[in-house]
Amino acid sequence: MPDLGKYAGEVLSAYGISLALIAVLLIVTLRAGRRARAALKHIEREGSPDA
Amino acid sequence: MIALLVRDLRLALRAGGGFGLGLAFFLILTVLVPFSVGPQSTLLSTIAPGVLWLGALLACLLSLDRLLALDYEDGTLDVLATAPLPLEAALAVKGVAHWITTGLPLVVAAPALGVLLNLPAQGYGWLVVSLALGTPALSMIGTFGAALTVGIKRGGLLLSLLVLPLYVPTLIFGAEAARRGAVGMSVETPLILLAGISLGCVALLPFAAAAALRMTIR
Amino acid sequence: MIALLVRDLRLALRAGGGFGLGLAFFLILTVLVPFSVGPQSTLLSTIAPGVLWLGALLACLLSLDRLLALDYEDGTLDVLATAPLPLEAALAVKGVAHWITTGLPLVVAAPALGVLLNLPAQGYGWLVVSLALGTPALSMIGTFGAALTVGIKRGGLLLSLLVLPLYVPTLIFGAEAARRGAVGMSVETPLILLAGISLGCVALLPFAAAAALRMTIR
Amino acid sequence: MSIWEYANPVRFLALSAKVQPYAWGLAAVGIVVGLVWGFFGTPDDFRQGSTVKIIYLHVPSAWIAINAWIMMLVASLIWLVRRHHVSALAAKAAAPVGLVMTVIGLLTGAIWGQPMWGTWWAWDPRLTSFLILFLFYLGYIALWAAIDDPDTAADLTSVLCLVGSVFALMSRYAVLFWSQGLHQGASLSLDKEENISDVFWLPLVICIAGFTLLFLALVLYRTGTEIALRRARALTARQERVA
Amino acid sequence: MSLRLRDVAVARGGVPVLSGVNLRVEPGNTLILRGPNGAGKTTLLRTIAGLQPPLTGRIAGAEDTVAYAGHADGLKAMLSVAENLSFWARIYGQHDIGAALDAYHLTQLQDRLAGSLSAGQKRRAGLARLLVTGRPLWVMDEPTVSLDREAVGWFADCLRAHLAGGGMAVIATHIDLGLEATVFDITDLRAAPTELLGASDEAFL
Amino acid sequence: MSLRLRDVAVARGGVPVLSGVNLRVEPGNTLILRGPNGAGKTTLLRTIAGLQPPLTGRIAGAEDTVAYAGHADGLKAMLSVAENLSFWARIYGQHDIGAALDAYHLTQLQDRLAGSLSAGQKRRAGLARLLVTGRPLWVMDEPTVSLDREAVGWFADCLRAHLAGGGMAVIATHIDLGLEATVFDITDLRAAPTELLGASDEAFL
Ligand code: HEM
Ligand SMILES: Nc1ncnc2c1ncn2[C@@H]1O[C@H](COP(=O)(O)OP(=O)(O)OP(=O)(O)O)[C@@H](O)[C@H]1O
Ligand SMILES: Nc1ncnc2c1ncn2[C@@H]1O[C@H](COP(=O)(O)OP(=O)(O)OP(=O)(O)O)[C@@H](O)[C@H]1O
Ligand SMILES: [Mg+2]
Ligand SMILES: [Mg+2]
Repeated sequence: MPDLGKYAGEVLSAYGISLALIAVLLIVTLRAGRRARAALKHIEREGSPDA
Repeated sequence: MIALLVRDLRLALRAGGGFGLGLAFFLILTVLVPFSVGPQSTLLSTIAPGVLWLGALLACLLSLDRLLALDYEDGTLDVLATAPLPLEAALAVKGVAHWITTGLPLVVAAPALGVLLNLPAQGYGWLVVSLALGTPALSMIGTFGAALTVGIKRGGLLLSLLVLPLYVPTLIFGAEAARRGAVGMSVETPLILLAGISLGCVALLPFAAAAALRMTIR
Repeated sequence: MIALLVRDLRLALRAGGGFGLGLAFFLILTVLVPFSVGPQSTLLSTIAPGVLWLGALLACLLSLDRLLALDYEDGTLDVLATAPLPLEAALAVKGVAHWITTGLPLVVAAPALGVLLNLPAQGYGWLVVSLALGTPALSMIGTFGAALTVGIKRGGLLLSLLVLPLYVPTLIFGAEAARRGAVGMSVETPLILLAGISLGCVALLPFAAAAALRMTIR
Repeated sequence: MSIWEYANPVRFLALSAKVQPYAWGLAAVGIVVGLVWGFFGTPDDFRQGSTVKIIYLHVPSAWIAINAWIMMLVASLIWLVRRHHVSALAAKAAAPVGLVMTVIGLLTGAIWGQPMWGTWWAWDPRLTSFLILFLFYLGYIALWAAIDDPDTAADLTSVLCLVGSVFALMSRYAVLFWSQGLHQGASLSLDKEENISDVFWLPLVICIAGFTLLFLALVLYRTGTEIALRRARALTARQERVA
Repeated sequence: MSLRLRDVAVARGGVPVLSGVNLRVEPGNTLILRGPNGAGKTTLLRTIAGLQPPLTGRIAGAEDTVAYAGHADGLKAMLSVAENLSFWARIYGQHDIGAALDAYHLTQLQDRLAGSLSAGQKRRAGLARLLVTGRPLWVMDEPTVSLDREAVGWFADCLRAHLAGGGMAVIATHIDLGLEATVFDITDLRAAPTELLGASDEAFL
Repeated sequence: MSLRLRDVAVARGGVPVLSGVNLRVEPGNTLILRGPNGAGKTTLLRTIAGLQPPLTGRIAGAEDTVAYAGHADGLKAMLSVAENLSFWARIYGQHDIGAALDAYHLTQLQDRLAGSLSAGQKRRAGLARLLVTGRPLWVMDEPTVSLDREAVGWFADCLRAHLAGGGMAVIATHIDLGLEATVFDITDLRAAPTELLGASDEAFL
C-alpha cells in the first residue's frame, strides 16, 4: 500500500466509487443479458412466452 | 386503496419513468440557475436554499398536470366516482402516489444538487428536513388544484396559476427554514409551522378535492 | 397557413386564455423568488435579469406540453398530415402561434416584473431586446420537443427533460446579454449570437420537427 | 465482403462472439495493469500530492463519456440513412454505459476538486459542458424508455441525438463564453510542451486503452442483449397472431 | 332491488334536456333507451349512475349497485389487459378476472398493453370490466360500438347470464342488439324550453 | 383516377397484419372493408391515407386525393361547429361550408361549441368535414358510430351524392349501411406469421 498522505480519503473514495459504479454496470448488464437470452431460448424451444 | 396506489406507482414507473422525471426536472432547473444568474459561487451559495426549494416546488407543479387529467380523459374518474371506494380516499391515495413518485425522490436528491450550488455544509441537513416536511403539503395542494381544473382543456397553465398562490405559505416557511439552516440560525419556528401546514393539508384537502372533483365531472 | 394561425390564436384566447396564462405564470414565479431567496434588494437586483430570463423560459416550457398533444388526441394531426399543407409549414405556423401567445406577452410584460425585482434602470431596454430575440428560438425548440414526445402519455415531464438542455445556449446568451445590459457593459456579442441561434432554429427546426412528427403518428 | 454485412443480427452476433473474449480479456488486463501501476507504481505529484492518482479513473471515464456519445451519433446516422437495426440497438446499448462513465467522471472530478480547488463543484466551462452531456444522456435514455414501438423509438432517439449534438456543440461555445475555467487544458496533446510528465503518461494511456476495450466489450454484449429482446418480442408477436 | 326513476328531469350544460322521466327496471330485466342524437340518453345515464344530480324527481335503487360504462373505456394504455381488469376488480373488492377474460375471449390478449389493442378489442376489455365489478345494475352507453358481430354475440351472452343471475341493465343504443328487452323511447320527454325545473339558468329567465 | 392497391402488406407495431391486398376502386364506387375485430381494417385505411408506409406493394391514386376520417373527429372542443368546419375548409383551399352544414342538418347547431355536442352530433360534424375537403377519395373508419337512424340516412345521401359526382369511398364498418357497394373481406388476408415482408422485426426472426 503506497502512502497516500493527507489525501488518502479522497483518493480511496474516488477509486471505491468508480470501481463500484463499474461493478454495478457490469452486474446489471450481465444479469439483464442472461435473463434476456434465457427467455429467448425458452421461447424458441417452447414456443410460448410464459409458463 | 392499495390497488389504486399500486396501479398509480406502476403507471408512473412504466409511462416513461414518472419516477425519474420529476427529479430530472429538478436537476435541470438547478443547472439552469447558474446559466441565468452567472457562475459566481458566493452569489450561488446565498441563493442556493431558495433555489432548491423553488425547484422542488416547480418539479411538483409540472407533474401535477396529469395527476388526474389522464384518468379523466380515459373515463377512469367516472368509474372511480361510482366505485365503492370513497372519492376522498381515492384522491388521498393519488396524492400519496404523487408524493412517492415526485416528492420523495426530490428530498433524496436535494443534497446532491446542493453541491452544484455551493450550499454551505451546515445547510444540507435542514434542507432535507424542510423538504421532507413540506413536500407532502405540495402534493396534496396539487391534488386539490388538479381536481379543480380537471375537465378543462389546456388546463396545465391554469392549474399552475391556481396552485402557485396556494403554495406560497409552504414555500415561505420551507425556504426560510432551509435558509436559516444554511447560515446556522435557529430553524424551529418555521419548521413547526411547516409541519403544521403539511398536517392540515393532508388531513383536510382530500375532502375539498373530492368535493371539487364531484363538481367537475358532473 | 393563415387559417391555422388564426385557429391556434383563437383557441389560445378561448381555452381559458392561453394568452394570459403564460404571463401569469411568469408573474407568479417572479413573485415567488423573493419568498424563496429572501427580500434583500441588492441581492434581488443582482439576480433580476437571470430570474426574469429563467421565468420566461419556464413559462414557455410549461405551455409546450399541449402545443401538439391536444391536436394529436382529437385526431387533428392525422388530418393535417394528409392535408395539402406541408407538415413543415404547419409546424412552423404552430411555433409562431406559440410565440405570439406566449413569447410576445412575456417580452411586453418583462419590464413591469423587472420593477418587482429591482432591476437597475439601464437594464430594461436590453432585457426586452434580449427576450425579443431569444423567445422565438424557445418556441421553435419547444415545437421540436413537442413533436418528439407527442404520442407519449404523460409526455409533459419528458418533454421538459428533453427540451431544457436544448434551451441552454439560448438561455446563456440571453441572460448574459440582459445581465451585461443591467450593469452597463457591452452586449453586442451575446446579442448577435442569440440572434444567430434564433435564426438558425426558426430556419431549420421545422424540418426536424416535421420529420419527428411523421415518425410519431406513423 | 462489405462491412454492412454485419448489420445482419446473426452475422453481427457471430462476429461479436469471436471478438468479445479478446475484448473482455484485454479490457481486464488493461484496467488492472493500468490502475495497479498507476496506484502503486507512480510517485505523488509535487503539488497535488497523492490526488494525481485519481487521474487514472477521471480521464479515461471522461474520454469514454465523450466518445460514447460520438459513437451513438454515428450509429444514429447509420440507422437513419441505412436502417440497420443493429446500429440503432448499438446506440441504445451504449447510452447507459456512457451515462455511467459520465457519472464517474463527474464524481471523481468532484472528489478531486475538493483538495485542489477547495470546492466540490465550480461552474467551469469544461465541468459545465460535462454536466450538460449528462443531461443529454438522461434525456436520450428516457426517450428510449418512453416509446414502446422499437422502430419509432429508434427513429426518434436518432433525431434527438442529431439535433442534440448540434445543440451540445453550441452549448460548449456558449459555456466557454460565459465563464472562465479552473480546469486544466488538454495535456495529452501531441505537442510536448504542456504534456504531463512521462511517469504518469504510460499508465494513463494503458488505462484509457483498458476503458476503451471495456466500453467495446460492454457495448457488444449489451447489443447482443438488445437483439435477444427484439427477437423474443418478434417471436411472441408472431405467435400471438397464429393463435 | 329494482331501479326506479320518478318524475326525473335532467339538465346538461345548465339547460334542461329531459323531464318527466318515469321508469322502473326489475331484477332480471333490461331497459333499452332509444332516442335520436342529442335527445339526452347520455345525460340520463350519467344521472342514473350518480355522476350528476337530477334537476327534479327521485332515483331509487341505483346508488352502490351501479356499474357505469360510458363512451370511454377506463383502460390505461400502459397497463396490460389483465392488469387493467385486476385493478378494477380490486377496487370493487373482487378477485377473479378469469371469467371476465373468458367471456370476451381476451385470454390471448391478456398480456398485451391496452394501448396496443384495436378499437373493438379495447371495447371488449372495457365491457369485461363490468363483469369484475360484481354490481347488479349495469348502465351502458352504446356498448357495442366497434364490436364485430361475433363480439356482439358474446356481449349478449354475458348480458343474459347477468340477467339470469338477477342483474339489471340500462342500455342506450341506436343499434338493434337482438335482445329481449323493454324499449323506452325518450324522444317525447324532451323538456319544453319554458318548463321551470330548477335548472341553473332559470333565475335569469 | 382510380385507387389501386397492388400486393400491399401492412404492419402494426412492427408486426405484419395483412398481406397480399389487391384492390381497386373506380370513380363512383364504394368499397366496404369487413373483417372481425383486430383484422387490420384501421391499419389498412391509415396506410391508404398515407399515414404509414406499406411494408410491400404499391398504392396508386391516393396521394393528394384522400380525405381521412378516423375514430377521432378532429374537432376542437372550444371552437364552434361552424368555426371548426371553416378551418378545415380553408386548410383544403375551400370556402363554402353551407352545403356541409345542410347535409348533416347542423345549421341549428352551427354556433354551439363542438365540445358541448352529444356523441352523435359530434360525429355528424366530423363527417361534415369530409364535404369541405373537396377531395375525391373518402377513407372512413366506422363512420356511423353513435349516429341515429335518421343521421345514417343523411350520411348515405351524402355518400351517394359524392359518388354521383365521381367520388370514391373506402369504408370500414361492422354495421350494414344499406348502401350499394362492393364488399371486401379482409379476414383471409391475415399475414402468415412466417411470411417475410420486410417488417421491422423480421431481421430478428
Ligand atoms: C466534477 C469535476 C470535473 C469534471 C466534470 C471534469 C471533467 C473532465 C473532462 C471532461 C476531461 C476531458 C477528458 C478528455 O478530454 O479526454 C477532464 C480531463 C482532466 N481533468 Fe477533469 N474534471 C473535473 C475535475 C477535475 C479536477 C478537480 C482536476 C484536478 C485538479 C481535474 C483534472 C483533470 C486532468 C488532469 C485532465 C486531463 C486533461 C487532459 O489531458 O486532457 N479534473 N476532466
Ligand atoms: N355542455 C353542454 N352545453 C349545452 N348543451 C349541451 C352540453 N352538452 C350536451 N348538450 C346538449 O344536451 C343534449 C343531450 O346530450 P346527450 O349527450 O345526453 O345526448 P344523447 O342522447 O346521448 O345523444 P347521442 O345519441 O348523440 O349520444 C344534446 O342536445 C346536446 O347538444
Ligand atoms: N401497437 C401495437 N402493437 C402490436 N399490435 C398492435 C398494435 N396496435 C394494433 N395492434 C394489433 O394489430 C391488429 C390490427 O389492428 P387494427 O386496429 O387495424 O384492427 P381493426 O381491423 O381496425 O379492428 P377493429 O374492428 O377492432 O377496429 C390487431 O390485432 C391489434 O391487436
Ligand atoms: Mg350519447
Ligand atoms: Mg379499427
